[in-house]
Amino acid sequence: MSQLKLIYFSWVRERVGKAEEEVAPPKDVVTVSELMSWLARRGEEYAHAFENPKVIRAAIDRSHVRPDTAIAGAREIAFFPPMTGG
Amino acid sequence: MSQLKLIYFSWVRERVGKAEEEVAPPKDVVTVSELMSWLARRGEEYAHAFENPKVIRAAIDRSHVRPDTAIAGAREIAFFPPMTGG
Amino acid sequence: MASTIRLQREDFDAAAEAAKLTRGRSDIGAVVTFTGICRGSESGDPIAALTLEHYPGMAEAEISRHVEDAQARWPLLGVTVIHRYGRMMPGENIVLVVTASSHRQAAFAAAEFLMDYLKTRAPFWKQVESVSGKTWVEAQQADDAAAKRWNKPPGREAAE
Amino acid sequence: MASTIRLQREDFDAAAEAAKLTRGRSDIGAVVTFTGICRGSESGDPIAALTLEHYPGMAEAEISRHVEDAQARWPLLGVTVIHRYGRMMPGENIVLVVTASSHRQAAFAAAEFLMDYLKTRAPFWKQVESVSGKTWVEAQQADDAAAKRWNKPPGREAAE
Repeated sequence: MSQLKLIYFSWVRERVGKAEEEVAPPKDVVTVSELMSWLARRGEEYAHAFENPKVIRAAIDRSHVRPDTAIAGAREIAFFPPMTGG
Repeated sequence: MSQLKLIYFSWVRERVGKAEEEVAPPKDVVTVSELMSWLARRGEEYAHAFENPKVIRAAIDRSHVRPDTAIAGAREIAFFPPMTGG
Repeated sequence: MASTIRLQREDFDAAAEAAKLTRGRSDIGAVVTFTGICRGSESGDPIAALTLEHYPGMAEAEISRHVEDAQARWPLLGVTVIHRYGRMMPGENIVLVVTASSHRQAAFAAAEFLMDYLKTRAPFWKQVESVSGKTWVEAQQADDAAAKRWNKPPGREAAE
Repeated sequence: MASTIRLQREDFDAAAEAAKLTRGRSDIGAVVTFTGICRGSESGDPIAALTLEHYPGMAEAEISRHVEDAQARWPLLGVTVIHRYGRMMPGENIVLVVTASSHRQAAFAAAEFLMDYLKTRAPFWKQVESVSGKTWVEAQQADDAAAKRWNKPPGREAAE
């Protein structure tokens, strides 16, 4: 798979230790959910950030998506906790 | 019955031809509804104002009341169409 | 709770009234203002002006009762109601309701509640002036329906 | 329909924004403004400041989608949404929603709808600073419940 831009917000960003990065996940990483599992295996900070994937929300190219959404064609995927704006 | 102050608003006032007056209805006029019937017999302008008593609202001493409310003890009774404030 | 009720001929300043409610405090998290404005047409017909008649004394008392009722229903930190009377032109302000609370649901619900009651229970009557003369505005069934929903057991408060 | 969406560090002037929506028109009968303010305490604990992080680009897009959705649901004549980001002190403004319509129900419903969605779908995250350090605010189930009511078939619009 080609390069993919990942962006992290709030405590996901704090735990991962960076605001964004470029990654190239293997081809068998098909969905958002699988991307989170793959990330969680990249190191302690990622394991901590993605330890409870059910509470993490994702957006592909700036639109909310569900965990079972395919990541094929995505340019930018963001991970963040539930939003607390307003 | 002693003197009673009546106040009229909106088209009730326009039809009656005055904003307020003092009246002394007979003792057998017990309720707001009976007061409207009694007023309707006082002349053409009153008959016109109270021709459809169902659409007329009343207040005794500045609180909304229902047509079957007794007028005993009232100092001021107002008659008006449904309100259109706000 | 800070509450202000005023009936007046003059225009009001919605922003200044909202600022008065929040000045110097840090417990308010939500302020809702409703401003009712004289439209240039009524039921499709252009109007030249609107005249609001009211029952002095009763209008203040009736609004006060509903402000107290709103305070009993929701945790409010401030309420302002200003209703104008007299003659006004299209584009002019008619009525202002400002509600302040810690949370938005209470502020929204109380403002809607007060407006629904002002429309149906406060002793005001609107007369419009148009090319065809002066006409008293008829009460709207939709306004009665809107006011009646507050008689039902509380439901929307459940979300708070 | 006139719509304005802004994300900014600076404070906003709610009154000036409301005035912009109504200036020079006579078709607007109702203006609702909601102002969200930074409270001095969160869940009972005093806070020193609030920092709002946001997802630039997505936040604007997400708010635009909801403003369009509101326009499709209600006959709106104007909408303004301003959301601040960065660090703010208790008492400072956080968010502004202004809705304008011919009638009050549409203005109220659209303002509540937009606030419910801003709370739960717009990509903003609040962090509070208190004596015990910095903490990310947790999402409230009540806010999710409030947002979900708009997924149901329209009910409140019936009163319009």
